[in-house]
Amino acid sequence: MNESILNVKNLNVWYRDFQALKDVNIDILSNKVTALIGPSGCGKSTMLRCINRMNDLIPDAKVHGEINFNGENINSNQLDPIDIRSKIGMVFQKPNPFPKSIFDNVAFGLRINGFKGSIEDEVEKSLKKAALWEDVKDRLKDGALELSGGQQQRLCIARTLAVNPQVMLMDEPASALDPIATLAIEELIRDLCSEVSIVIVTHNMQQAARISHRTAFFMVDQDRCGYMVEEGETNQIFTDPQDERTESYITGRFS
Amino acid sequence: MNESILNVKNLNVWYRDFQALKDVNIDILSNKVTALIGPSGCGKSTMLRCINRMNDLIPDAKVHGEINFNGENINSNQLDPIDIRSKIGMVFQKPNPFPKSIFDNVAFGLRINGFKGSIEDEVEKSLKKAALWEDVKDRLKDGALELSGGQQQRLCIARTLAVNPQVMLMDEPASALDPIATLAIEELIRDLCSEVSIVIVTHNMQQAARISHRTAFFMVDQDRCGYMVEEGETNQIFTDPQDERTESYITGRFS
Amino acid sequence: MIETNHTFNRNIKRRQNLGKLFYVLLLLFSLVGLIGLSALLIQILRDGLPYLSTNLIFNYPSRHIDQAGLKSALFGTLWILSLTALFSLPIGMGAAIYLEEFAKKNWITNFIEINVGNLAGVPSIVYGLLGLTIFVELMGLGRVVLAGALTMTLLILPIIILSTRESIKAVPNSYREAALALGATKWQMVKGVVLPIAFPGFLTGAILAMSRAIGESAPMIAISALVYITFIPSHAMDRFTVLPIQIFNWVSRPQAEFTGLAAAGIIVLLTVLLLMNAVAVYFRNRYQVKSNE
Amino acid sequence: MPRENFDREISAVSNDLLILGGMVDKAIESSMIALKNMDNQLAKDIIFQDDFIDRKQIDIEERCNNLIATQQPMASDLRTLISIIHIGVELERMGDYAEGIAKIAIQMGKEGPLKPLIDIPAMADISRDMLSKSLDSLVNRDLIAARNVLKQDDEVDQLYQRVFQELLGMMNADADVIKRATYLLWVAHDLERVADRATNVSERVIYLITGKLEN
Amino acid sequence: MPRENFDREISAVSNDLLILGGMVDKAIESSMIALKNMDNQLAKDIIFQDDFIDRKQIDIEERCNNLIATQQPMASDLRTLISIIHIGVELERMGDYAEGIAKIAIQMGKEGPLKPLIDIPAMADISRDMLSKSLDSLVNRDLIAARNVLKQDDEVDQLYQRVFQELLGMMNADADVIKRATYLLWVAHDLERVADRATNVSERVIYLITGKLEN
Amino acid sequence: MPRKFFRDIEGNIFRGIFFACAFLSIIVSVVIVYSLLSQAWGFFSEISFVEFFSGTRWSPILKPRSYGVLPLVSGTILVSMIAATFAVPVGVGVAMFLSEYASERTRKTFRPLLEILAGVPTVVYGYFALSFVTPILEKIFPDIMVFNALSAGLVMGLMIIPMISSITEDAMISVPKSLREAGYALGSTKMEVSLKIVLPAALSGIVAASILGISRAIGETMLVTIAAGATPKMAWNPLEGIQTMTAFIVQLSLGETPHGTLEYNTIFAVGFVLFAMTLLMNSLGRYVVTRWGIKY
Ligand SMILES: Nc1ncnc2c1ncn2[C@@H]1O[C@H](COP(=O)(O)OP(=O)(O)OP(=O)(O)O)[C@@H](O)[C@H]1O
Ligand SMILES: Nc1ncnc2c1ncn2[C@@H]1O[C@H](COP(=O)(O)OP(=O)(O)OP(=O)(O)O)[C@@H](O)[C@H]1O
Ligand SMILES: [Mg+2]
Ligand SMILES: [Mg+2]
Ligand SMILES: O=P([O-])([O-])[O-]
Repeated sequence: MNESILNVKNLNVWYRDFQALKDVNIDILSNKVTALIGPSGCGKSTMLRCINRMNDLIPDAKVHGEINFNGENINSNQLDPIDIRSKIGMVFQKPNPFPKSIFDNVAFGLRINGFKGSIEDEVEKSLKKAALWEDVKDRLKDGALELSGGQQQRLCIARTLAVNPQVMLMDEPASALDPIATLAIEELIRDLCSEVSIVIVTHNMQQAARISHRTAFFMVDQDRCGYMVEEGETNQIFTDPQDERTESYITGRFS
Repeated sequence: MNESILNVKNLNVWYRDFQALKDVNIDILSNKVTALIGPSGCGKSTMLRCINRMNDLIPDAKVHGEINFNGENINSNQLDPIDIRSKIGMVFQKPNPFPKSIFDNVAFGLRINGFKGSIEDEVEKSLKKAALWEDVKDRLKDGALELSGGQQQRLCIARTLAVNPQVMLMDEPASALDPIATLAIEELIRDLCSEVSIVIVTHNMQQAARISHRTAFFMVDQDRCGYMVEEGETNQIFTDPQDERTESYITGRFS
Repeated sequence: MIETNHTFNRNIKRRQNLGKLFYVLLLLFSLVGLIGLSALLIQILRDGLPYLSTNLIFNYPSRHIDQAGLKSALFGTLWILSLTALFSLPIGMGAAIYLEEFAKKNWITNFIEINVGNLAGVPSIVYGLLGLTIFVELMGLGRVVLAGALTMTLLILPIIILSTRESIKAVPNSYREAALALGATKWQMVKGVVLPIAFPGFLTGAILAMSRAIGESAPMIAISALVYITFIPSHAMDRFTVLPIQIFNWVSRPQAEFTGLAAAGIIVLLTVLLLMNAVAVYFRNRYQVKSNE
Repeated sequence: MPRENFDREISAVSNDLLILGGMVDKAIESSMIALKNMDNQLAKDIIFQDDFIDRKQIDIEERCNNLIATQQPMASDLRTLISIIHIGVELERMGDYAEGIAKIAIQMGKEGPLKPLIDIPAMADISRDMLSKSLDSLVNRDLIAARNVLKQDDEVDQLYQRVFQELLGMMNADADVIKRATYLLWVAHDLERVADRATNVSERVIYLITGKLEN
Repeated sequence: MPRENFDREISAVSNDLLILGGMVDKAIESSMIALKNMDNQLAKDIIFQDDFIDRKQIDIEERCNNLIATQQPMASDLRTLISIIHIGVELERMGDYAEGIAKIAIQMGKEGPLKPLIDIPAMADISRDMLSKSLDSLVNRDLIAARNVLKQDDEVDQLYQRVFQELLGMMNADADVIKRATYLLWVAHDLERVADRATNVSERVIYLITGKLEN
Repeated sequence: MPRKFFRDIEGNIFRGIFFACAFLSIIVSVVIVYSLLSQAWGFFSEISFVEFFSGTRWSPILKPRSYGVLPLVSGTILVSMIAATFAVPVGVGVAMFLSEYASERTRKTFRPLLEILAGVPTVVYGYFALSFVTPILEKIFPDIMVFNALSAGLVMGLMIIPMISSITEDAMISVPKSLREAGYALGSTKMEVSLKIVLPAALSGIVAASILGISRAIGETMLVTIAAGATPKMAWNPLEGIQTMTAFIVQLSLGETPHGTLEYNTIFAVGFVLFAMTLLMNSLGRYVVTRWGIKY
């Protein structure tokens, strides 16, 4: 079970002259939830966006190092980012369904990726996986923006699942939701990891503690450059971290 | 010590036909921190905005019931809302310093309230109370927007303190801040309650638990109308609530 | 585990190439505007530069090409401009403040708002007809500077109201709430917080509205008709002409030389306009308040 | 239903606590048989098994700690976890007493039995009954059942007094039996402690249900 | 410095734990004096005081529960609080043993002393030493000191064996002393338990420092 | 409390003044309608509605007189349609280029340039049409007239491109970045994001921009007066000269027609039709924005 699906080696990221991430080495295990935690600006989002080449969209960003995925280096120029992104999906902080119908939201990814087969069936399957089917099955043609925040976020998850990614990246996916919707999303994430490997960024340490199998803690040095302090089993990190900095961060004594 | 500064009796609030709050009865103790918690839309903000008559600004809002403050009913038409608001200050969710200098931000309230005395001294005093003086004493003339989020929120608190309110209402004052700034604000709130009575709305139950002396739990009924379920010592509410609904909310089993 | 009934035909190469084609198309479209603008400027400069002289600026209109100038039009424009600014800015600002800050949400406010929107879309020539009926005839002012300025005021008032409202709207509501929560009255709030923040935006809006006023000719034609004015208006009740009318006059002449003169006049007009726009851009960049958004 | 995962883990660890209870109960039962039958092998077995009990308790406590650290439990969830930790400790100690009895059984084996055991097995029965009832009251969140266990402790105390007097009398009458009588005294004492621990378990159950700590 | 308030509360409750330790220590000391001097009044006092110990323990545990519920402690904070709860329980039980000794002192008062007490006060001294050392190791987060306490427990066990043999011998020699000797046996047993509890405290301290539960 | 008294007085005075300012706009509207109708009244008391709205010949000054407004309306529509056909696709394309493809810097320089285009006085466009575009068109269509609808329409299109592109660009920019990211994260190419996510989301803005652009074209005066001619006719041939409503009003204003005559009053009748048409278009545009606009 413990084989890794992503293997990050000596990842360094710059925005123009500013180094945002330094020498990150981490293995992302398959079918596990990996949480990235750390203070604001430590490069969690940057790390996530490297993994599916979303950083290509930022002209100033420069990424060095290897991210191996299925034995290929994501950062090599041989690979097409469009291809990578359809295999490594992403869910964002604020629910961002397209202003289309619920159905079209999920179908979008299928269509652009040239899905062969019954789009209806596939949409239904994805919505079921995202635990949204029961809520929306009678109103697939309604606008997605009419859903509640929590439902919207589940729709975004369904939309990502439809493309059948192997990895799902989530950048603070519940921070815009109320506590109840948050808990529902957390349960969903736990359930989904039989389907996909999940990497989640969260500011909420308790959330990381609740839902993840493994946790990586990031910090910034005096130059505001982010680096990874420690990574391990979530239980270990939250009950007996090896590094003092982790300890002081998770006990709220970081300054 | 346990005398109450605000006494709310049978408060009912409507927005047009929609009843947002029903029969709220609560005593706010002086020099204590009272936290209002509850699911989204249960009327916490509404409650807060009743207390300093900010609801006057919403044309559709209708407020019934008594809110006694220093023996007078805030809702009676004899009292001037302008006057009430300078005695019952408010701090908002997102830090909102005026785009003026740090000094002018704090001086604003003094000036409009016709403060007689040394404005410089008063500004300094307020900044000290808000634990911001050391950060800004050398750059009082700089723009307030150059401060960090946490500093901005402390500036907003200083600005409110300058008017010398007896009660300070805070609507999710830390939800826009990062965890570290949040902890700093929390400490500040605890320290301030020797000066003012504080009512704070928060979505974060742990935050309520950490900083408040008393906690009131609100819920919505099937008509989406908010009401207060229970109110009491914070320790009691979070370790042994009397009401089942409180229990299921704080243990995250609310659905 | 991972179902394999997913069959995708991603065809990435083809989609990427299509994208490149699309990009080229958009680039071409964007150049149309630029090409049009440069063609316009080049044409005018080519035609007009030879006729640009001090005569042009310091002489009155004349049938003789070498003596013709636009002194009266230039000063007429200045007269109209100053009077229009004097009338329209305070009124426009006041109306905008009322609508944004004081108006209660009721039918009359609603009506005023819709109305202002519509007025902004009314063709300028219709304002000319209005000025003609009301100021020139009904009020008996005659075809004078004052009538022109009042007409122009009505024409740009909706524009000023709309742009001022935009700049007031751009002031985040949180500032208002903060001020009120400190015990400020509504007027204290408007004066102390909203207006200072909105002012730069208001200023740019005002300048852009005034540049519109410079270029408008149709209503002025309706008001003042096309006449030879060989004097500078000395008071508000003098007759007048303005730059665009003078240019129109020259354009309408059959002789090619007058066309050149028109181009030179256009150069003068555009120069004034560009200057005003530059000032507006300066204000926009200099005083744009960074809010927290 | 939210917090499924958490609920699942709480019930898993509760379950393990009951398994631990079963192990301890078995150990006490066996210790009595070993004592009665002078069964050296069985006694050694009990001593060997105690290690599993210890490890199970540590496992339970660690899992509760993890849940507390990672799941932010509040109110009854927190009381449940804290109670499980405490009850685990009590059970583990009961296991220690069973081990102690087994050790005595081995020692006594060399000396031969003193007299047919009557009151001591009765004590053991009641203690085991208390143990199982207290655990039942935990499972059922049954306040009345938990309070009843407290009353049973008095019975055990009375039996203990009787055994104590009787053995003292025997020692007085016959100096030869002093050593063996003393062994039995320890056994009785240990059983009294077991009952006491079962009482503690019940007290924790009461706390869990009412939220009030009593003593 | 963030979390001042929380830190303040943790150190307040730690302090109260030390106070509780002091109270228990005092109770053990007094129980020995009562025993030695057959001081009925002092013994009654100890029994009366035990109520305060119980209440203090409940207070400490409740405060820790509140802090866990309301402050989301993690890692070492959480271990500290859980350890404080556990140590509080251990201390309270030690208090119970002191109370038990006081009760025996009252009973023995009617019978007169058996012989000058030597080994038993020695046991008491070592146990108290273990108690204070384990609490010191808690305060100083001193792993070595905590481990040393574990070794002292063996000394107590040896003394206990000696007392046991000696008293058994006396009972064998003179049937009249059986009752009084048995009382002293209980006292020795209780002190052994106290030492055992002190060991438990040290184990908790070790857990607190290392994050590992041992048994 | 005297302080409260004074502070309230000050507030109330300003409030009253500001209200008067706002109310002025209603007066202006009333006055517009009044000034148009009062004089058009004189016109319609002599010429029937039916003749005015169904007649196909417009000759109010030269005999034989005829008062069918349709030629003016058709001229107006012809020019506006030419402008829209040219400006809408180009404007939307420009907007998409700026909002989706251009760098921040390009956008920052491009937009003011386009705004200059929007701020150029209309006489200048008239001049440009007449002296630059028409000669070029002559080379392509040798039989084109000097004053023609095509040249005016194209330049009019050029004139409203900035208006269309900037409203469209605003609509596109206000499509949240998060939607684009969502698209990319699903494996879309840039074109797919632009066409399938941004364009539909900004559709209401595009429709509104087009309607408002056309409305502007209908009301535009000097350009058509200078470049499109003064020959009212029901022809749909863009190579011929036509006359628009606005151009007619100018033509008559410039003449020496005495006040109060029927000829003079025609400009108010035509003005009223013009007013009604633009009012309709503007209301439609606003309706589209409020009714179909997507709130994020
Ligand atoms: N596009 C960008 N250009 C320049 N700097 C950037 C850019 N994006 C991020 N940064 C900088 O890189 C650093 C890491 O940013 P990142 O967004 O990855 O942090 P984060 O850990 O996700 O923080 P947060 O918790 O606030 O989301 C920050 O200092 C940030 O200012
Ligand atoms: N101005 C308003 N007009 C109409 N309804 C309103 C208005 N403000 C709030 N409401 C409604 O009143 C109810 C209570 O709103 P309120 O903002 O007080 O909730 P809240 O508890 O503060 O929620 P949250 O935690 O999301 O801030 C909600 O159903 C909301 O939709
Ligand atoms: Mg981030
Ligand atoms: Mg709220
Ligand atoms: O440790 P005890 O079981 O004797 O309390």
